[in-house]
Amino acid sequence: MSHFGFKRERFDLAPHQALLADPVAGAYASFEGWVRNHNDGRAGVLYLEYEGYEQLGVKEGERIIAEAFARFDITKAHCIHRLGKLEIGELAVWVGVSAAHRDAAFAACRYIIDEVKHRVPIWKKEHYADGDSGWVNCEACAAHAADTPPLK
Amino acid sequence: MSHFGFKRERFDLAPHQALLADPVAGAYASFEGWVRNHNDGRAGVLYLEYEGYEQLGVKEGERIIAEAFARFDITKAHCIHRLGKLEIGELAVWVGVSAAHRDAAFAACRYIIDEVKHRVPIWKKEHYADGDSGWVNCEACAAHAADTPPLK
Amino acid sequence: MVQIRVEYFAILREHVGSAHEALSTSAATVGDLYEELDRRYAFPALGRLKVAVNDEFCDWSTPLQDGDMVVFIPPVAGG
Amino acid sequence: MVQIRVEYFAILREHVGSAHEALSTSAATVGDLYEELDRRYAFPALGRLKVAVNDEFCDWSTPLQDGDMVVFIPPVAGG
Repeated sequence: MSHFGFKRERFDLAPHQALLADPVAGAYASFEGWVRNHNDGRAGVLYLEYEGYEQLGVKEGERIIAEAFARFDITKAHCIHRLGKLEIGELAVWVGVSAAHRDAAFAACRYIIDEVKHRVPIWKKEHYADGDSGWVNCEACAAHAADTPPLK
Repeated sequence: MSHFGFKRERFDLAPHQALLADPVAGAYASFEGWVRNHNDGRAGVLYLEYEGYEQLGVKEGERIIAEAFARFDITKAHCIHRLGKLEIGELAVWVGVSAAHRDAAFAACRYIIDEVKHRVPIWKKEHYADGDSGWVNCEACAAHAADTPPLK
Repeated sequence: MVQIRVEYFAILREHVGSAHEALSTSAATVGDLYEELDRRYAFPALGRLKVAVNDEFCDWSTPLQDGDMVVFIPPVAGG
Repeated sequence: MVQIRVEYFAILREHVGSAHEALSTSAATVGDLYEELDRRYAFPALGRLKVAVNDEFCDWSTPLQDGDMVVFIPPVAGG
Protein backbone atom coordinates (compact mmCIF):
# COMPACT_ATOMS: atom_id res chain seq x y z
CA MET A 1 0.00 0.00 0.00
CA SER A 2 1.20 3.45 -0.89
CA HIS A 3 1.82 5.93 1.95
CA PHE A 4 3.56 8.72 0.08
CA GLY A 5 2.59 10.31 -3.19
CA PHE A 6 2.90 13.30 -5.47
CA LYS A 7 0.03 15.21 -7.06
CA ARG A 8 0.47 17.48 -10.06
CA GLU A 9 -2.93 19.17 -9.66
CA ARG A 10 -5.10 20.46 -6.83
CA PHE A 11 -6.83 17.62 -5.04
CA ASP A 12 -9.47 17.02 -2.39
CA LEU A 13 -7.97 15.96 0.94
CA ALA A 14 -11.15 14.38 2.29
CA PRO A 15 -10.82 10.95 0.65
CA HIS A 16 -7.17 10.74 1.75
CA GLN A 17 -8.01 11.68 5.33
CA ALA A 18 -10.81 9.11 5.28
CA LEU A 19 -8.23 6.36 4.65
CA LEU A 20 -6.73 7.06 8.07
CA ALA A 21 -9.91 6.17 9.95
CA ASP A 22 -9.74 3.10 12.15
CA PRO A 23 -11.89 1.96 15.08
CA VAL A 24 -8.81 1.72 17.31
CA ALA A 25 -7.65 5.24 16.47
CA GLY A 26 -8.61 7.93 18.98
CA ALA A 27 -6.22 10.58 17.71
CA TYR A 28 -5.52 12.17 14.34
CA ALA A 29 -2.75 14.74 13.91
CA SER A 30 -2.18 16.48 10.62
CA PHE A 31 0.11 19.04 9.11
CA GLU A 32 -0.48 21.11 6.01
CA GLY A 33 2.11 23.29 4.37
CA TRP A 34 0.49 26.25 2.63
CA VAL A 35 2.14 28.60 0.17
CA ARG A 36 2.71 31.85 2.06
CA ASN A 37 3.35 35.30 0.70
CA HIS A 38 6.75 35.72 2.35
CA ASN A 39 9.94 33.72 2.91
CA ASP A 40 13.07 34.33 4.97
CA GLY A 41 11.79 37.77 5.90
CA ARG A 42 11.11 38.81 2.32
CA ALA A 43 7.56 39.76 1.35
CA GLY A 44 5.97 39.74 -2.08
CA VAL A 45 5.96 36.07 -3.05
CA LEU A 46 3.50 35.74 -5.95
CA TYR A 47 3.56 31.99 -6.50
CA LEU A 48 5.80 28.94 -6.20
CA GLU A 49 6.87 26.20 -8.54
CA TYR A 50 7.60 22.80 -7.06
CA GLU A 51 9.67 20.30 -8.99
CA GLY A 52 10.26 16.75 -7.80
CA TYR A 53 12.50 13.82 -8.67
CA GLU A 54 9.48 11.58 -8.39
CA GLN A 55 10.91 8.06 -8.64
CA LEU A 56 13.43 8.65 -5.86
CA GLY A 57 11.05 10.95 -3.99
CA VAL A 58 8.40 8.28 -3.60
CA LYS A 59 10.98 5.76 -2.38
CA GLU A 60 12.39 8.20 0.18
CA GLY A 61 8.91 9.25 1.28
CA GLU A 62 7.90 5.63 1.82
CA ARG A 63 11.11 5.04 3.82
CA ILE A 64 10.33 8.02 6.06
CA ILE A 65 6.84 6.76 6.80
CA ALA A 66 8.18 3.25 7.49
CA GLU A 67 10.58 4.84 9.98
CA ALA A 68 7.65 6.62 11.63
CA PHE A 69 5.81 3.30 12.02
CA ALA A 70 8.95 1.77 13.58
CA ARG A 71 9.47 4.66 16.01
CA PHE A 72 5.94 5.53 17.09
CA ASP A 73 2.85 3.54 18.03
CA ILE A 74 0.68 4.77 15.17
CA THR A 75 -2.20 3.24 13.25
CA LYS A 76 -1.98 4.84 9.79
CA ALA A 77 0.05 7.56 8.11
CA HIS A 78 0.03 9.25 4.73
CA CYS A 79 1.82 12.12 3.04
CA ILE A 80 1.04 13.84 -0.23
CA HIS A 81 3.21 16.53 -1.81
CA ARG A 82 2.10 18.84 -4.60
CA LEU A 83 4.21 19.59 -7.65
CA GLY A 84 3.80 22.29 -10.27
CA LYS A 85 2.74 25.92 -9.95
CA LEU A 86 1.08 26.81 -6.64
CA GLU A 87 -0.64 30.08 -5.75
CA ILE A 88 -0.55 31.75 -2.32
CA GLY A 89 -2.68 29.75 0.13
CA GLU A 90 -2.55 26.49 -1.85
CA LEU A 91 -1.78 23.23 -0.12
CA ALA A 92 1.83 22.21 -0.84
CA VAL A 93 2.11 19.20 1.46
CA TRP A 94 -0.17 17.21 3.74
CA VAL A 95 0.81 14.74 6.45
CA GLY A 96 -1.91 12.82 8.29
CA VAL A 97 -1.36 10.32 11.11
CA SER A 98 -3.86 8.35 13.16
CA ALA A 99 -3.02 6.55 16.41
CA ALA A 100 -4.69 5.22 19.53
CA HIS A 101 -3.27 8.16 21.52
CA ARG A 102 -2.28 11.70 20.71
CA ASP A 103 1.36 11.59 21.83
CA ALA A 104 2.25 9.17 19.06
CA ALA A 105 0.09 10.93 16.48
CA PHE A 106 1.74 14.32 17.09
CA ALA A 107 5.28 12.93 17.28
CA ALA A 108 4.95 10.88 14.10
CA CYS A 109 3.33 13.75 12.19
CA ARG A 110 6.17 16.06 13.17
CA TYR A 111 8.79 13.42 12.33
CA ILE A 112 7.35 12.85 8.88
CA ILE A 113 7.11 16.50 7.84
CA ASP A 114 10.60 17.28 9.18
CA GLU A 115 12.18 14.37 7.34
CA VAL A 116 10.23 15.01 4.14
CA LYS A 117 11.45 18.59 4.09
CA HIS A 118 15.06 17.50 4.59
CA ARG A 119 15.30 14.33 2.56
CA VAL A 120 12.77 14.08 -0.25
CA PRO A 121 14.14 15.48 -3.52
CA ILE A 122 11.73 18.36 -4.08
CA TRP A 123 12.74 21.86 -5.08
CA LYS A 124 10.85 25.09 -4.78
CA LYS A 125 11.25 28.17 -6.94
CA GLU A 126 9.86 31.42 -5.63
CA HIS A 127 8.50 34.06 -7.94
CA TYR A 128 8.31 37.57 -6.49
CA ALA A 129 6.11 40.52 -7.37
CA ASP A 130 9.18 42.50 -8.46
CA GLY A 131 9.96 39.89 -11.14
CA ASP A 132 12.75 38.25 -9.18
CA SER A 133 12.77 34.49 -8.77
CA GLY A 134 15.02 31.91 -7.25
CA TRP A 135 15.38 28.33 -6.09
CA VAL A 136 14.96 28.14 -2.32
CA ASN A 137 18.11 26.97 -0.46
CA CYS A 138 20.18 26.94 -3.64
CA GLU A 139 20.59 30.71 -3.78
CA ALA A 140 21.59 30.83 -0.12
CA CYS A 141 24.07 28.04 -0.75
CA ALA A 142 25.51 29.92 -3.68
CA ALA A 143 26.16 32.90 -1.41
CA HIS A 144 28.46 30.68 0.66
CA ALA A 145 29.99 29.07 -2.37
CA ALA A 146 33.56 29.97 -1.53
CA ASP A 147 33.29 28.26 1.87
CA THR A 148 32.23 24.79 0.90
CA PRO A 149 33.33 22.26 -1.65
CA PRO A 150 30.47 21.18 -3.92
CA LEU A 151 31.01 17.54 -3.00
CA LYS A 152 30.73 16.45 0.59
CA MET B 1 -14.64 36.63 17.27
CA SER B 2 -15.33 33.17 18.59
CA HIS B 3 -12.43 30.69 18.76
CA PHE B 4 -14.01 27.89 20.77
CA GLY B 5 -17.40 26.33 20.32
CA PHE B 6 -19.61 23.34 20.99
CA LYS B 7 -21.63 21.43 18.40
CA ARG B 8 -24.53 19.17 19.31
CA GLU B 9 -24.66 17.48 15.90
CA ARG B 10 -22.23 16.18 13.30
CA PHE B 11 -20.74 19.00 11.30
CA ASP B 12 -18.53 19.60 8.30
CA LEU B 13 -15.00 20.66 9.26
CA ALA B 14 -14.18 22.24 5.90
CA PRO B 15 -15.75 25.69 6.49
CA HIS B 16 -14.08 25.87 9.90
CA GLN B 17 -10.67 24.94 8.50
CA ALA B 18 -11.17 27.51 5.76
CA LEU B 19 -11.38 30.25 8.41
CA LEU B 20 -7.75 29.55 9.35
CA ALA B 21 -6.43 30.45 5.91
CA ASP B 22 -4.22 33.51 5.71
CA PRO B 23 -1.67 34.66 3.13
CA VAL B 24 1.03 34.88 5.83
CA ALA B 25 0.37 31.35 7.10
CA GLY B 26 2.68 28.67 5.74
CA ALA B 27 1.81 26.02 8.30
CA TYR B 28 -1.41 24.44 9.53
CA ALA B 29 -1.39 21.87 12.33
CA SER B 30 -4.55 20.14 13.42
CA PHE B 31 -5.65 17.57 15.92
CA GLU B 32 -8.83 15.51 15.82
CA GLY B 33 -10.05 13.32 18.64
CA TRP B 34 -12.03 10.37 17.30
CA VAL B 35 -14.20 8.01 19.33
CA ARG B 36 -12.26 4.76 19.59
CA ASN B 37 -13.51 1.29 20.43
CA HIS B 38 -11.32 0.87 23.52
CA ASN B 39 -10.26 2.87 26.57
CA ASP B 40 -7.74 2.25 29.34
CA GLY B 41 -7.02 -1.20 27.94
CA ARG B 42 -10.68 -2.21 27.84
CA ALA B 43 -12.21 -3.16 24.49
CA GLY B 44 -15.85 -3.13 23.46
CA VAL B 45 -16.78 0.54 23.61
CA LEU B 46 -20.06 0.88 21.65
CA TYR B 47 -20.56 4.63 21.79
CA LEU B 48 -19.91 7.68 23.96
CA GLU B 49 -22.04 10.44 25.39
CA TYR B 50 -20.46 13.84 25.87
CA GLU B 51 -22.01 16.36 28.22
CA GLY B 52 -20.73 19.91 28.62
CA TYR B 53 -21.24 22.84 30.94
CA GLU B 54 -21.43 25.07 27.93
CA GLN B 55 -21.45 28.60 29.37
CA LEU B 56 -18.30 27.99 31.42
CA GLY B 57 -16.83 25.68 28.79
CA VAL B 58 -16.86 28.35 26.11
CA LYS B 59 -15.24 30.87 28.47
CA GLU B 60 -12.50 28.42 29.46
CA GLY B 61 -11.96 27.36 25.86
CA GLU B 62 -11.58 30.99 24.77
CA ARG B 63 -9.10 31.57 27.62
CA ILE B 64 -7.02 28.58 26.50
CA ILE B 65 -6.85 29.85 22.94
CA ALA B 66 -5.96 33.36 24.16
CA GLU B 67 -3.11 31.75 26.12
CA ALA B 68 -1.95 29.98 22.98
CA PHE B 69 -1.84 33.29 21.10
CA ALA B 70 0.20 34.80 23.95
CA ARG B 71 2.67 31.90 24.08
CA PHE B 72 3.16 31.05 20.41
CA ASP B 73 3.60 33.05 17.21
CA ILE B 74 0.43 31.84 15.52
CA THR B 75 -1.92 33.36 12.99
CA LYS B 76 -5.30 31.77 13.75
CA ALA B 77 -6.64 29.05 16.03
CA HIS B 78 -9.99 27.36 16.55
CA CYS B 79 -11.36 24.49 18.57
CA ILE B 80 -14.74 22.78 18.32
CA HIS B 81 -15.95 20.09 20.72
CA ARG B 82 -18.89 17.80 20.04
CA LEU B 83 -21.58 17.05 22.61
CA GLY B 84 -24.24 14.34 22.63
CA LYS B 85 -24.09 10.73 21.52
CA LEU B 86 -21.08 9.82 19.36
CA GLU B 87 -20.48 6.55 17.53
CA ILE B 88 -17.09 4.88 17.05
CA GLY B 89 -15.02 6.87 14.59
CA GLU B 90 -16.92 10.13 15.02
CA LEU B 91 -15.10 13.40 15.51
CA ALA B 92 -15.21 14.42 19.19
CA VAL B 93 -12.91 17.41 19.11
CA TRP B 94 -11.01 19.41 16.50
CA VAL B 95 -8.18 21.86 17.03
CA GLY B 96 -6.78 23.78 14.06
CA VAL B 97 -3.92 26.28 14.16
CA SER B 98 -2.30 28.25 11.36
CA ALA B 99 1.06 30.03 11.67
CA ALA B 100 3.87 31.38 9.55
CA HIS B 101 6.04 28.42 10.60
CA ARG B 102 5.38 24.87 11.72
CA ASP B 103 7.09 24.98 15.13
CA ALA B 104 4.52 27.41 16.46
CA ALA B 105 1.61 25.66 14.73
CA PHE B 106 2.46 22.27 16.24
CA ALA B 107 3.23 23.65 19.71
CA ALA B 108 0.05 25.70 19.91
CA CYS B 109 -2.11 22.84 18.60
CA ARG B 110 -0.68 20.53 21.26
CA TYR B 111 -1.10 23.16 23.97
CA ILE B 112 -4.74 23.76 23.11
CA ILE B 113 -5.80 20.10 23.03
CA ASP B 114 -3.93 19.31 26.27
CA GLU B 115 -5.48 22.23 28.11
CA VAL B 116 -8.96 21.60 26.69
CA LYS B 117 -8.84 18.02 27.92
CA HIS B 118 -7.76 19.11 31.40
CA ARG B 119 -9.72 22.28 31.96
CA VAL B 120 -12.90 22.56 29.89
CA PRO B 121 -15.92 21.16 31.76
CA ILE B 122 -16.85 18.29 29.48
CA TRP B 123 -17.71 14.79 30.62
CA LYS B 124 -17.70 11.54 28.71
CA LYS B 125 -19.79 8.46 29.47
CA GLU B 126 -18.69 5.21 27.88
CA HIS B 127 -21.22 2.57 26.89
CA TYR B 128 -19.83 -0.94 26.49
CA ALA B 129 -21.06 -3.89 24.45
CA ASP B 130 -21.65 -5.86 27.67
CA GLY B 131 -24.16 -3.26 28.86
CA ASP B 132 -21.78 -1.62 31.32
CA SER B 133 -21.37 2.13 31.26
CA GLY B 134 -19.52 4.74 33.22
CA TRP B 135 -18.30 8.32 33.40
CA VAL B 136 -14.63 8.48 32.41
CA ASN B 137 -12.33 9.65 35.23
CA CYS B 138 -15.13 9.70 37.80
CA GLU B 139 -15.24 5.94 38.23
CA ALA B 140 -11.47 5.80 38.69
CA CYS B 141 -11.70 8.59 41.23
CA ALA B 142 -14.41 6.74 43.12
CA ALA B 143 -12.08 3.75 43.44
CA HIS B 144 -9.70 5.96 45.42
CA ALA B 145 -12.47 7.61 47.36
CA ALA B 146 -11.10 6.72 50.77
CA ASP B 147 -7.79 8.42 50.01
CA THR B 148 -8.88 11.88 49.08
CA PRO B 149 -11.22 14.45 50.54
CA PRO B 150 -13.86 15.58 48.05
CA LEU B 151 -12.80 19.20 48.42
CA LYS B 152 -9.29 20.21 47.59
CA MET C 1 -30.78 32.60 54.01
CA VAL C 2 -30.05 33.10 50.31
CA GLN C 3 -32.01 31.93 47.31
CA ILE C 4 -29.72 30.13 44.87
CA ARG C 5 -29.80 27.73 41.96
CA VAL C 6 -27.63 24.60 41.62
CA GLU C 7 -27.01 22.91 38.28
CA TYR C 8 -25.81 19.33 38.05
CA PHE C 9 -23.84 17.74 35.22
CA ALA C 10 -22.79 14.24 34.28
CA ILE C 11 -22.36 11.82 37.21
CA LEU C 12 -23.80 14.33 39.68
CA ARG C 13 -26.85 14.95 37.47
CA GLU C 14 -27.49 11.23 37.33
CA HIS C 15 -26.91 10.83 41.07
CA VAL C 16 -29.26 13.64 42.06
CA GLY C 17 -31.74 12.71 39.34
CA SER C 18 -32.13 16.29 38.17
CA ALA C 19 -30.17 18.80 36.12
CA HIS C 20 -30.96 21.73 38.44
CA GLU C 21 -32.77 22.84 41.55
CA ALA C 22 -33.63 26.07 43.34
CA LEU C 23 -32.65 26.21 47.01
CA SER C 24 -32.90 28.37 50.08
CA THR C 25 -29.79 27.84 52.14
CA SER C 26 -28.04 29.22 55.20
CA ALA C 27 -24.67 28.01 53.84
CA ALA C 28 -22.15 30.87 53.99
CA THR C 29 -19.79 29.61 51.26
CA VAL C 30 -19.95 27.30 48.26
CA GLY C 31 -17.95 24.79 50.35
CA ASP C 32 -20.60 24.91 53.06
CA LEU C 33 -23.26 24.44 50.40
CA TYR C 34 -21.48 21.34 49.08
CA GLU C 35 -21.41 19.84 52.56
CA GLU C 36 -25.10 20.59 53.08
CA LEU C 37 -26.03 18.96 49.79
CA ASP C 38 -23.67 16.03 50.41
CA ARG C 39 -25.57 15.30 53.63
CA ARG C 40 -28.79 15.24 51.63
CA TYR C 41 -27.61 13.33 48.53
CA ALA C 42 -24.52 11.42 49.72
CA PHE C 43 -22.60 12.40 46.57
CA PRO C 44 -20.28 9.78 45.11
CA ALA C 45 -16.63 10.32 46.00
CA LEU C 46 -15.10 11.99 42.94
CA GLY C 47 -11.62 13.04 43.98
CA ARG C 48 -10.93 16.71 43.39
CA LEU C 49 -14.10 18.56 42.54
CA LYS C 50 -13.99 22.09 41.26
CA VAL C 51 -16.77 24.60 41.67
CA ALA C 52 -18.15 27.48 39.65
CA VAL C 53 -20.44 30.35 40.59
CA ASN C 54 -22.25 32.30 37.88
CA ASP C 55 -20.29 30.55 35.13
CA GLU C 56 -16.81 31.25 36.55
CA PHE C 57 -14.51 28.93 38.46
CA CYS C 58 -14.10 30.02 42.08
CA ASP C 59 -12.64 28.98 45.43
CA TRP C 60 -14.53 26.81 47.85
CA SER C 61 -14.43 29.74 50.30
CA THR C 62 -16.42 32.00 47.96
CA PRO C 63 -19.39 33.53 49.86
CA LEU C 64 -22.83 32.63 48.56
CA GLN C 65 -24.99 35.52 47.46
CA ASP C 66 -28.64 35.76 46.65
CA GLY C 67 -29.30 34.69 43.07
CA ASP C 68 -26.05 32.77 42.61
CA MET C 69 -25.93 29.84 40.23
CA VAL C 70 -23.61 27.14 41.56
CA VAL C 71 -22.11 24.16 39.69
CA PHE C 72 -19.96 21.42 41.22
CA ILE C 73 -17.57 20.16 38.59
CA PRO C 74 -16.50 16.49 38.62
CA PRO C 75 -13.16 15.53 37.02
CA VAL C 76 -13.46 16.44 33.34
CA ALA C 77 -12.88 14.11 30.40
CA GLY C 78 -13.11 16.05 27.17
CA GLY C 79 -11.38 15.18 23.94
CA MET D 1 33.88 4.20 -21.68
CA VAL D 2 30.34 3.69 -20.41
CA GLN D 3 27.07 4.87 -21.86
CA ILE D 4 25.00 6.63 -19.22
CA ARG D 5 22.09 9.02 -18.85
CA VAL D 6 22.08 12.12 -16.64
CA GLU D 7 18.86 13.80 -15.51
CA TYR D 8 18.81 17.38 -14.27
CA PHE D 9 16.33 18.93 -11.89
CA ALA D 10 15.54 22.43 -10.67
CA ILE D 11 18.49 24.85 -10.68
CA LEU D 12 20.74 22.36 -12.50
CA ARG D 13 18.09 21.73 -15.17
CA GLU D 14 17.82 25.46 -15.78
CA HIS D 15 21.59 25.88 -15.77
CA VAL D 16 22.23 23.07 -18.26
CA GLY D 17 19.15 24.01 -20.28
CA SER D 18 17.96 20.44 -20.54
CA ALA D 19 16.24 17.89 -18.29
CA HIS D 20 18.40 14.98 -19.42
CA GLU D 21 21.22 13.92 -21.69
CA ALA D 22 22.87 10.69 -22.85
CA LEU D 23 26.64 10.55 -22.43
CA SER D 24 29.67 8.42 -23.18
CA THR D 25 32.17 8.95 -20.39
CA SER D 26 35.45 7.58 -19.14
CA ALA D 27 34.62 8.77 -15.60
CA ALA D 28 35.15 5.91 -13.14
CA THR D 29 32.81 7.15 -10.39
CA VAL D 30 29.82 9.44 -10.07
CA GLY D 31 32.18 11.94 -8.40
CA ASP D 32 34.46 11.86 -11.43
CA LEU D 33 31.42 12.32 -13.64
CA TYR D 34 30.38 15.41 -11.68
CA GLU D 35 33.84 16.92 -12.14
CA GLU D 36 33.78 16.17 -15.86
CA LEU D 37 30.37 17.81 -16.27
CA ASP D 38 31.33 20.72 -14.03
CA ARG D 39 34.21 21.46 -16.40
CA ARG D 40 31.75 21.51 -19.28
CA TYR D 41 28.86 23.41 -17.61
CA ALA D 42 30.51 25.32 -14.72
CA PHE D 43 27.68 24.32 -12.37
CA PRO D 44 26.61 26.92 -9.84
CA ALA D 45 28.06 26.37 -6.37
CA LEU D 46 25.29 24.67 -4.41
CA GLY D 47 26.85 23.58 -1.13
CA ARG D 48 26.38 19.94 -0.39
CA LEU D 49 25.06 18.12 -3.40
CA LYS D 50 23.80 14.57 -3.11
CA VAL D 51 23.81 12.08 -5.92
CA ALA D 52 21.59 9.19 -6.99
CA VAL D 53 22.19 6.34 -9.41
CA ASN D 54 19.23 4.42 -10.78
CA ASP D 55 16.80 6.14 -8.40
CA GLU D 56 18.74 5.43 -5.20
CA PHE D 57 20.98 7.74 -3.21
CA CYS D 58 24.61 6.65 -3.37
CA ASP D 59 28.16 7.70 -2.44
CA TRP D 60 30.26 9.92 -4.67
CA SER D 61 32.69 6.98 -4.95
CA THR D 62 30.08 4.72 -6.57
CA PRO D 63 31.52 3.22 -9.80
CA LEU D 64 29.71 4.12 -13.01
CA GLN D 65 28.30 1.22 -14.98
CA ASP D 66 26.93 1.01 -18.48
CA GLY D 67 23.28 2.04 -18.58
CA ASP D 68 23.34 3.97 -15.27
CA MET D 69 20.97 6.88 -14.78
CA VAL D 70 22.64 9.58 -12.66
CA VAL D 71 21.01 12.54 -10.88
CA PHE D 72 22.85 15.28 -9.01
CA ILE D 73 20.62 16.52 -6.22
CA PRO D 74 20.82 20.18 -5.14
CA PRO D 75 19.74 21.12 -1.60
CA VAL D 76 16.07 20.19 -1.33
CA ALA D 77 13.25 22.50 -0.27
CA GLY D 78 10.04 20.55 0.02
CA GLY D 79 7.08 21.43 2.21
